[in-house]
Amino acid sequence: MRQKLSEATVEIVSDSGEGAQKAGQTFGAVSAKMGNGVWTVEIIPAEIKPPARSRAGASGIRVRFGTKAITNMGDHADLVVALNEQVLYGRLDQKAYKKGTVVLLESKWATDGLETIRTQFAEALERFEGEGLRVIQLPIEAACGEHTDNPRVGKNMFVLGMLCHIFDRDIDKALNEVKLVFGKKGEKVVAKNQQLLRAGLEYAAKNLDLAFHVPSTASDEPKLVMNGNQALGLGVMAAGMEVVSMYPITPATSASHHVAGSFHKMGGLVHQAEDEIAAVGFAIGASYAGKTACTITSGPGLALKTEFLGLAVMAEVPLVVVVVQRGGPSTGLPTKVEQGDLLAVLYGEPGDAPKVVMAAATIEECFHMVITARRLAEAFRTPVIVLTDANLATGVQPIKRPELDPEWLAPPIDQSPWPKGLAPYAWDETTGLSPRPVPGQKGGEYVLTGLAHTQGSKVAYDPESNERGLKMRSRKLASLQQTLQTPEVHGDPEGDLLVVGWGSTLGAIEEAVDRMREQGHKVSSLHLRMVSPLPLGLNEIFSRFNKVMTVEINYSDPKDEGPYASGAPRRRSQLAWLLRAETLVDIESWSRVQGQPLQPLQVEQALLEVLEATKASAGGKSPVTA
Amino acid sequence: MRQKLSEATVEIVSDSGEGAQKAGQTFGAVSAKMGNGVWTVEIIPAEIKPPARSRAGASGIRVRFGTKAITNMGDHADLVVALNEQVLYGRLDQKAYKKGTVVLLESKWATDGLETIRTQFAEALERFEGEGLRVIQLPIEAACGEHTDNPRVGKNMFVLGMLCHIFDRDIDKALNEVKLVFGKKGEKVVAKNQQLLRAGLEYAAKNLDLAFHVPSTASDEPKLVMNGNQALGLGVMAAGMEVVSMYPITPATSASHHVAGSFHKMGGLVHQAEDEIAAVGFAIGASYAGKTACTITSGPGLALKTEFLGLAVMAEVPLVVVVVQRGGPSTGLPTKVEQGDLLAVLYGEPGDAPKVVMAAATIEECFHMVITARRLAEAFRTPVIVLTDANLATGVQPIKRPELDPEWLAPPIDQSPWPKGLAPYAWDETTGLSPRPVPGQKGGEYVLTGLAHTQGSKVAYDPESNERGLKMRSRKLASLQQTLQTPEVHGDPEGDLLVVGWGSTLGAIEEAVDRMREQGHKVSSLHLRMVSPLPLGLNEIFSRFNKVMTVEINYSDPKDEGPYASGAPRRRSQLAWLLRAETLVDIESWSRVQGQPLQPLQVEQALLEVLEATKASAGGKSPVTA
Amino acid sequence: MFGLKTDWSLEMPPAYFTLESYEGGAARWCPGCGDFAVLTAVQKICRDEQLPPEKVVAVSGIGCSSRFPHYMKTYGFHGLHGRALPVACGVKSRRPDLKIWVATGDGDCCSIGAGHWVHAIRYNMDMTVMLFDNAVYGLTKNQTSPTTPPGRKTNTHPRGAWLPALNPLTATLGFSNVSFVAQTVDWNPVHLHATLAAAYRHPGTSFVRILQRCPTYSDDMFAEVQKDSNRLLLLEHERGVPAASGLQRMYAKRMEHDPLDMAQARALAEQQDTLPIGVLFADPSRPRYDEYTAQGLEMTAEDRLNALESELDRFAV
Amino acid sequence: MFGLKTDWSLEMPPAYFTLESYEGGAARWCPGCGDFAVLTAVQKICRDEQLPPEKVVAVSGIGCSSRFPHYMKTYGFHGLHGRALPVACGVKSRRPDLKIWVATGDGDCCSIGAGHWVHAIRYNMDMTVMLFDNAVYGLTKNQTSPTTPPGRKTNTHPRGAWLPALNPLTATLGFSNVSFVAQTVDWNPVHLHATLAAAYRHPGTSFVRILQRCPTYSDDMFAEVQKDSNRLLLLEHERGVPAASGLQRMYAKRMEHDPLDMAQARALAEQQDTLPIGVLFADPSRPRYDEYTAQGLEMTAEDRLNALESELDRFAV
Ligand SMILES: Cc1ncc(C[n+]2csc(CCOP(=O)(O)OP(=O)(O)O)c2C)c(N)n1
Ligand SMILES: Cc1ncc(C[n+]2csc(CCOP(=O)(O)OP(=O)(O)O)c2C)c(N)n1
Ligand code: SF4
Ligand code: SF4
Ligand SMILES: [Mg+2]
Ligand SMILES: [Mg+2]
Repeated sequence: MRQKLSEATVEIVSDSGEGAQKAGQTFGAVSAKMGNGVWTVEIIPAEIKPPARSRAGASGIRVRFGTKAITNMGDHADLVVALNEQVLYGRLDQKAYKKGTVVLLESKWATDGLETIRTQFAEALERFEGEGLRVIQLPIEAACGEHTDNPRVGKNMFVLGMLCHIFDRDIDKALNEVKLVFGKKGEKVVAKNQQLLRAGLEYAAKNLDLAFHVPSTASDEPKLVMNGNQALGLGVMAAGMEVVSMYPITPATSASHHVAGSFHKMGGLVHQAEDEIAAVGFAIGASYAGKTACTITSGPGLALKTEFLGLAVMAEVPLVVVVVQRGGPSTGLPTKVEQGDLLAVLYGEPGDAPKVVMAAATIEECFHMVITARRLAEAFRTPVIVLTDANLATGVQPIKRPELDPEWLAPPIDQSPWPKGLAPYAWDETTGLSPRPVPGQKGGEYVLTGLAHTQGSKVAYDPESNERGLKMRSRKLASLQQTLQTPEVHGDPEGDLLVVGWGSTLGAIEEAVDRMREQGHKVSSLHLRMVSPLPLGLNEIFSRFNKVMTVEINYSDPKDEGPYASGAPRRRSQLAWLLRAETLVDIESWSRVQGQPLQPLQVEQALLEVLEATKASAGGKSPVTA
Repeated sequence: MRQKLSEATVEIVSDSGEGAQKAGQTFGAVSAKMGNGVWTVEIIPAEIKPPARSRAGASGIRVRFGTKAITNMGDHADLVVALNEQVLYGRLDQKAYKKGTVVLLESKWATDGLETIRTQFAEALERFEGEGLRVIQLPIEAACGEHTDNPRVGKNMFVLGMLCHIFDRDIDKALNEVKLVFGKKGEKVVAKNQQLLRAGLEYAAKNLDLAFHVPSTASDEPKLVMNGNQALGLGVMAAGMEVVSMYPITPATSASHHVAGSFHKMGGLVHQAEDEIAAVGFAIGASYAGKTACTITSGPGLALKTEFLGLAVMAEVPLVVVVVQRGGPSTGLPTKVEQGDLLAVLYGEPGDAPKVVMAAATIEECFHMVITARRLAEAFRTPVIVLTDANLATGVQPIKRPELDPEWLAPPIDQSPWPKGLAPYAWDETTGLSPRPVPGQKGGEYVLTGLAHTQGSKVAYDPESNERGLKMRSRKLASLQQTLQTPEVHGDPEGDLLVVGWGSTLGAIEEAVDRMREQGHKVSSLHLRMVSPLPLGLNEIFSRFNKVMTVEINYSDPKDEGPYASGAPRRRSQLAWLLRAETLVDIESWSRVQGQPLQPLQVEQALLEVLEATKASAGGKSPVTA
Repeated sequence: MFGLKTDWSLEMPPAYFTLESYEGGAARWCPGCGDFAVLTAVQKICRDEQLPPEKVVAVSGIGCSSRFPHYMKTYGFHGLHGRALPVACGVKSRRPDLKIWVATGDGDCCSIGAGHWVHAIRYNMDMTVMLFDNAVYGLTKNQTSPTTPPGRKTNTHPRGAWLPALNPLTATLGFSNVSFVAQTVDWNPVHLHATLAAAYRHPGTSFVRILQRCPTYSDDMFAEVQKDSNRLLLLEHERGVPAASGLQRMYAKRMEHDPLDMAQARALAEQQDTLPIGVLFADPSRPRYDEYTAQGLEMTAEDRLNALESELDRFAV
Repeated sequence: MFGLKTDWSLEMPPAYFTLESYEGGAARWCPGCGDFAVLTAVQKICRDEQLPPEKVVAVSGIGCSSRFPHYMKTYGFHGLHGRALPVACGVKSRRPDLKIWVATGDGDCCSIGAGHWVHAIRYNMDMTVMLFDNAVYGLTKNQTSPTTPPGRKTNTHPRGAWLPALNPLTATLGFSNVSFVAQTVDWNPVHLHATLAAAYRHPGTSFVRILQRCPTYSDDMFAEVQKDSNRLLLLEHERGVPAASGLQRMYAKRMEHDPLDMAQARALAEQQDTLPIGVLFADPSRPRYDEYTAQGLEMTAEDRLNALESELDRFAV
């Protein structure tokens, strides 16, 4: 009898080039098609082609799937297929496994011709046992070799077959998926891979006593499976952008790749500029000329765009800037997740440069937020920043297929004559908003300038004009703020602890909160999508909790550590800092900056600690109902 | 009998090229030599050579001098010499004059050959009268013409002579000063100008009933007269910098000009790079190689340096970055003052990039702060930002002549072998500090990198190293913080209102506070020099006042204005924002962003309003003793 | 005038544009500044070509010369120091109907903007790029520029600039896909006009270096060349600046130079004793990136949505 | 080897450096990457020249090739994408004793770093600049670079790159004060070594374009030239890469080319069918900015304080 599970987390880890990712993606797609919730995340080595069997060279994939929706990569893997033992070291360092995690380990290395390899293998086994892993040695390549001349290339499908058996995947769906994946390469290739998949399935059935069942409910709702960068790319197209102006930078570039692959079919242009400065300048030029444009980048590229962003704010040029965050500062951790650019996008430009800043929390939001951003950029005549991160960029999930709306597309540019006497910045005193002339509009001729200017866009020599312009630009944020909904609290509207988050940590935070609530803790959470302007009503919500804290993936000084004078304020995480200034509430922060998505368990432990400390300082009276 | 004044504010305003600035500078120097306190500030037109008699073309100078030290440009001028009437319009817009200000106005325009000019003159007179100015028409050029063939060129000395009579300046000192100024041009030129000065003096004595006396106390203390950019340049040299790497940008460039004029005599190098990115990169390269280097810039240039600043933080490269602030955002107000770059220097870089940030409050501090900055940069292995602004850059003041200290110079670089086994980032766990190897040191070979790295400067692939590096870099700020003195309160240590300021507003704020204290208000002020890390003890100080507010020259949403939802937090000035997050005190802010230095009177009025409001909200009980 | 359309033509188009149609605010350069002449020349070409003012965009960076757009009564973009070219390319990318004039200084283009210069030349989008080369930083008051001759005293090099001056002509001629390079002087309005007109009519990026006098900071910079017409070499060609009557009389040194001859263009560009004026290089056949960037403009919303639906299909499960 | 110092010399200096003296961590490029050969060549030259490792600084930007410093056991600076040259100039400015090797990619140098490229060539400070030209962005996984030939499919141009490729040789030869330009290939270690050695010994900025294979993303990029030695033209000259024994046998097409001949160098640089390898241009007499920037190094603290006192005097009242 198969053991029933509500969810499972599986990894395939190998040297790069062994096809682990393709196998895992296919496994994820099959699960999604079966109606399971799924979250897939790739394990990417730091180098392009790390040497074989190197510790830092782990390449692979994690698939977490379950009966209900899955929103994050989870804690520890339940089962791992490893094509050599060395690649597991890095995963152990990253605490990817726990006691009892099953490791299906390629056994050929035990009898390798090289003694060093045999020794390495033996040592690794010892280490894994010490860690409490349940290692099952399997001659995967040999078994696969019985069905193909080239088992190195084919074993990923063999492994996929094994997993399909172990987790009771729908075999027809799996075979069909293989067809989709290899279809372009011809029937023979498809047939071969399907054969290997079947072989793996049979091999597992015969040799392993691992058999689980993760129930799913098939639904008719049309779904798409994609990662956040793909969603972003599609969102760019759905928003009716005409120009994506970019310079390659990890982890943002793949979003542009996705666009580059099909944008021409929508008449769009991907411009790879000579650098990030030119990329944003080009986008601003296109936008000035009435064409909707965005630029997509990551930390170091954002830094280079600083000056042009100031111009866009000053001259009120609509512009969408997507920042797919990675580890910083400087080159930092180019392929790894961090939420370290919040304050930089808010305050990076010299002078007062208010702009709209939003942060996507899910893969689905990566799609929809670009559409909103484009509209806000035009309505408020301002740059709008959309923050995502490497976790969203590479995480894969089934999402509801959006119903495309022609309204999402930018309307064609207005080329009718400009109303006589109307200034190019005819600011509405109350809202700061103004209509925008576009080249080609007769009578609208004006010169955009980054100098302080009058509403006629003339260089301002008088002291008042400068202040007036600053006021009008600031007022736009206040106007937008009026229209924002107060975010909803996840959990009870009051309690002991409120966790505030933003961006890709949504899934991990809510999962942790849910678990704690099940244990009786009075914890709730709140997730911000709009960071500038902040929505109204936060103070009111915060006042209903004993303690408010943020959970973020950016640096904060650890509590109770280090040489700090008593009373010296620790450096907090970025959202915490922002909310402190805004609400004057003593907002705590907990963060990890290890280049990895947060795990629900980590978050849970952190929240528990804060709860304990709050209770202790509240004089022992426990506000937690058991 | 001469009327005795404790201080006076005089302006000379003209078309550019008429020598007003030279006359005013000489007047200021003479006053300084007599032992008066002096503050001189130039009136600079927006264009290089604006057309003659244009409203936006005012070129000239203001000299405020008094019995005691003068720390700012003051409020309204008492007396103005204007060489045409048009240039006064801009000054009126800038509220430079008050009812009763005496205007000595060149009268030749009244009878100009062109009717338009005659009409303009008449209209102006009417306007000036309407404003309550006391206009005295004088045929200055004609009177001067009696002593020279070229009165256009000579009349500035004639005007100087007039002012020397009116304000009872030491004539020998004045003649001597003329000699110093024109000495290079030969004896004849000196004699001619001295003659004109005498002529002006006699002319005023004969034709004007204006005669004042501003007592002074001559002192033996050696003094220097200079502006903030000159002080900065001298500070760079006194700090033992070897490299100033820059790209021209107003209002920072003139500091580099001053250095360029004499740096070679100290063996130093001014490198004008191809852009600001290269400028900072060059400085970082020099610093990496053990040579002390700084870069000097303003807002737009700072924006371009963002990425390299992140690298300097990440790789712990000592570097001094001077930012002479101007109006922003974007190109903004290139020649005008603003304090708008505080948050940008604190948070501009993507990722967590803690660094030291200081702000000079006086011209003297422009000199000394560079020396401190260089030492901190090296001791803490970090970039140090020194903020000044256009007000300090162009304000001229007598300062105490510094006694040069060989200790200020950077020591020669260490080229002795690097201790065996010592890592290039051998962080002290408590302080985050580490010794730094310099190329040429045998055994110290390491590769500096902007990637997350281990203490061996090896690219870090493990999750902990990244967090460790972040922690060590953050810890350095905490370590520095321990050593900072709590700033002193100006005025009583407790009261109704505490005004917090930073940078060039010191003089205006303290003058306003002093005036109010004389009137019995319980107002004090506190001025921050160190902004990152902030000194300890602020909460304690703040708690002793009913209300704390900042006064700044950067944008804040005006109170009680605009379409803001109740409870919607207004956007505050930048220091207020920082202090709110840090102290959780509800810090108010008042600001003006008109490209002009604050006037004590403005500040006084703003403080009074806040006092009133605080009293009102405190229920009518007046905390002010009359 | 100059053999082009003239004011007194009897066949007036329905909405005839006069010089005033292009004249913006009163130009605020110093008296005697060479920039005035360039402004006038461009306004005349707009008039000659009868360009609707709303279809003209003047793009610039920051500098004295970059104030140019403010003095045109057309659309304009006065952007960031060094960044005129990326903005101009962005404007042009999806608006083939707009006519682009780029005003950039020797600091703006050859120092801080040098990277964009290399690439904009390579993009070869249809626009006219005017390098206002006064061999000094004007707006920031007399610092060394890349084209400042060594020895010349400036505020950043009070003992004299040290580096050899950058030659914008040889550099541009070395950039791949360069399609038009010319040189002219601000003090000869006939040649200035003829050169800019040739540049305007050239399809692709026309790069024109204008020797521009800055009486305020480099009064004597071009005094010699200006005085001694033998220091200039007039390049003539039917596909360049054609042999116009007035010009031939002005210059003793003349030369027939085929703008397609790159080797000779490079050799001419190197000359310092006699400065060539006219078109050094012009090849209208070079690929133009604006033809690529404008692809797909004709697509309807329906086309686009349909294409997007099939994109979504690729991700369907 | 190659007529330079050799390992088996009997006159060993007191501290003799071996190849290992320069070998840093195991290089982590892809198998078959051309970067390995360059690394080896540089290490050999360091050994041949017996450079104390602590006096060598390898400076780079960001890219696969920019990992170079990590694999040298010398000082190194692995900086920002595109910014190797300003950093290298800063290092050299006040440290004439340090030997600088700059590693930069075709994206690093010719795209984002193009502005610095123009100016570093003009500064002509003594350093060796190695352009690792694999005609692709390696580290970010296969995007178009300025030197990508049109038509080639990349991740940013899946339908094929569109723009003409930038020619780094013609560009560099157009920059004023250029003093050394050479081209070589990663797959001929003899020529690579000889060219880099000539570059190293040249006083001033030596710019060497290395055709570098990237088996991962542009496997076939140089396959043809590599296969057909007739696609290469061996430039020989006593002041360039001298006619070394092994080389002459390898290439049928050879040519004596005087590196002082700029016109011929430019013509050679334009050639696409036969790619010239060797030294295209070398003029050791060009002014070097590092000689200017190092002025005053000898001054004592006393000198400096005295000078400063007289500066202060100028402001005294
Ligand atoms: C990022 C940035 N750096 C520096 C400046 C200051 N700046 C303005 S114009 C200019 C140079 C002007 O010289 P050029 O381009 O030759 O134009 P010109 O004034 O001579 O016409 C500089 C350095 C700036 N505005 N922005
Ligand atoms: C400011 C910035 N922009 C973009 C990147 C991303 N990036 C890293 S290397 C690289 C290009 C690498 O190509 P190339 O210079 O040719 O070197 P190669 O990897 O081919 O050796 C890019 C775009 C970055 N690190 N920093
Ligand atoms: S400073 Fe020179 S370039 Fe600038 S406007 Fe004046 S004359 Fe013209
Ligand atoms: S991707 Fe190409 S250039 Fe980069 S290391 Fe691999 S083979 Fe070398
Ligand atoms: Mg110039
Ligand atoms: Mg490359």
